[in-house]
Amino acid sequence: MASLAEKRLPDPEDRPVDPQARPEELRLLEALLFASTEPLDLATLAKRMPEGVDVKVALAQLQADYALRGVNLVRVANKWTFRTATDLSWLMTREITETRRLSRAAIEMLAIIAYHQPVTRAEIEEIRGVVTSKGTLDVLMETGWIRPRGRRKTPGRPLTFGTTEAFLSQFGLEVLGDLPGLEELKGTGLLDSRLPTGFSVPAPSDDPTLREDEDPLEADDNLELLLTPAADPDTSQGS
Amino acid sequence: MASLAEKRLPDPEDRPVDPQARPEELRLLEALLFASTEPLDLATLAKRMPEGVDVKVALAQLQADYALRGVNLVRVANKWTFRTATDLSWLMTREITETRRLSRAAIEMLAIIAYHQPVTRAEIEEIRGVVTSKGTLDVLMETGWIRPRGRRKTPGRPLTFGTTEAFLSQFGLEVLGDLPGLEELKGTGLLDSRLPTGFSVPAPSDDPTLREDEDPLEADDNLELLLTPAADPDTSQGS
Amino acid sequence: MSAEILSFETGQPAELAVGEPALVVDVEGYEGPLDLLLALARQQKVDLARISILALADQYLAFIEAAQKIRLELAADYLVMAAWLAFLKSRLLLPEPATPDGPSAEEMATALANRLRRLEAIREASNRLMNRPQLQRDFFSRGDPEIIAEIKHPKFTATLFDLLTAYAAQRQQRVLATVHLAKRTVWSLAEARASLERLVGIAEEWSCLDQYLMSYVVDPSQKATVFASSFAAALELVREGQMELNQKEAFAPLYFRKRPPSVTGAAPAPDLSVK
Repeated sequence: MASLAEKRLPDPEDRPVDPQARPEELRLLEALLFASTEPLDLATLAKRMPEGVDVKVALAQLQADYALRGVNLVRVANKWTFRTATDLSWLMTREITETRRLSRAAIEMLAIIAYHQPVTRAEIEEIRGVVTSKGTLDVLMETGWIRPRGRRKTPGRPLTFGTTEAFLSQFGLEVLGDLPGLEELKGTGLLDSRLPTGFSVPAPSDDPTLREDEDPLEADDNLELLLTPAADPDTSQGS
Repeated sequence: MASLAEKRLPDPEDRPVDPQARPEELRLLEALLFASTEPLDLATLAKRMPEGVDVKVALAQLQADYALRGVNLVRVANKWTFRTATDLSWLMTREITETRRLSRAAIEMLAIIAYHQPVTRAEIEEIRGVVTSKGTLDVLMETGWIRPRGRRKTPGRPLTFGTTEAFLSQFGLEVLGDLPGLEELKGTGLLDSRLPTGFSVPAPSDDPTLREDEDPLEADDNLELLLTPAADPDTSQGS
Repeated sequence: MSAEILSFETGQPAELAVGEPALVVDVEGYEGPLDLLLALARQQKVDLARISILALADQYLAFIEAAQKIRLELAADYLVMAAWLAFLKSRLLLPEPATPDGPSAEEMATALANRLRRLEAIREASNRLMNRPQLQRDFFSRGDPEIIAEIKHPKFTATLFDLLTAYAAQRQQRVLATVHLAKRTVWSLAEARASLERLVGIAEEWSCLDQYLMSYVVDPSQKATVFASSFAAALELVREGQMELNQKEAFAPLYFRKRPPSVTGAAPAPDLSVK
């Protein structure tokens, strides 16, 4: 490797002729992605790039460029962002800003929502065998990792829950299909919420497109109210 | 250059033996600097890095690595941070269009300019019965729907205003003559049918040819200056 | 945990003395009967798919019984599950009726086993999920993102209707305003009376009304209205006995004075030659 003395910063004038100069689109892409707080999707990136650049190819190139670095280019729900390499977490601990510790109930509920989505509160309770406290749902909603996505077309029209992009981002998942152990779960048929286990192997989906048995949320659905015990027969039996 | 297919992400297990693998301290440094919420000084970096790493040398190496990239490692007041390459600063702007409604005063003024063009500011005020604020005229100029077209051959040589092609397209008019006249305005009920005789609505024309009582704008007319109150006798009579 | 003291071979509680410390279980530690069942099932140390539901039912019932012996308050859920398991156990032990009504005992047992497997599977999944590297814990986003400056381009909206309405309203308003200004101003009766009352207060002697009035008329066009209103107001004041009026002949100047306090007879005619 060249010594540092030889690797001095070139003068700006030298850049265009520098043989090491990287393709401009890679410079633009990395600048955009470095600067942004949020992951950026292909369309947004393409809009900011010069005409004629194949952004997909450039992104793949950039991802390869950074694969071995301390900072990697990753994809979350079809959006691109830089993240520090996960193998360096030991070094980064000091950056931690008091991460919230979820209760066991909340963690289980989150997992059920992730693996069974879209799923209703009653179905979550069926799996866990206990009534869910309003507080647990509130805590999960606050994380921004789950969202009510529609209403099941069944009596009572209960809310259906699913995970968000922030969920994928939090757990470093590119797509929901990357959920750990998902394939085994599908294989055992344990993802079917109906008992006894059926023949179909349902796969969780966070596709915002509603399922056939889902209605959209109404514009005036006040979710705050919807989640309160009063509106929820599950907990109205009182404590 | 290797094709993208060949540049797939290596498995994490491959890393240690990958010939491309970068020195670990560079990975650590870039991760730390990337994740930090503020620029870091040498002492802080040294404290976070494993023992025995010459942070200065590593920083110099990292700076060289990034010199040609879209993101550079820069030193600000003896602290280190990544920043977008200065030649790409234009990327760090976002153009957004915001829809604004014209104020009533601006709409009224625009209407008078449309019907009575070429018209001076003093004439507009005569018709409206109120002094026009500079701001209103500025806003109208910003819309691109009006333009100064010449100067009236009267003392003070005030600017004359007319409408533009953008005006026509905004209001869906093929030609200015499509603006409804007196009878049409009465017909639609916008004008009282019992107006006194002698009340007339001009037949508007945006013919760019200057009228007999108009002088052309001079080449060095700085319209920004022309519109300021100081240069405008119309408003010098006080507020 | 109390499960250790339950013998699943016999399905009976192991020898235990009431109040033995091991039995002081915190049922609150379990998240409901299913959680408890799962914990008990794990004691069988076999694949949940091959678990003995009969043995599990016995363990559970023994647990509940033990808890009740020490008067441990149990949530209704636990008792419901106990009743259901007792029912299931009896059906598992009895020969199946020839025409089974609803699911067979075997099916019910399988369903319960599946529920337990599913709960266990989701627990396992949630562990694996939470053990993944997490954002801002194990890997990090850009700590100090750069500010993207926003360049605003205003886009103005206005419709032709707005434009025409504004124009018509404005032109019309100006025309009507001019008409309004041309209207004569009228000296109201009330104004005339108020002025006269002030005058009468100081006019002990006969004074010429016309002369007083003249001082009010700034605008010659108002002369008629001032005269008319004052005359009407004057007649009103006379009728009320506050003042007296005197006129030599038709169209001659009008004289007035404050009515004297004691009226002893007809007032003498003013000496017109004096004034």
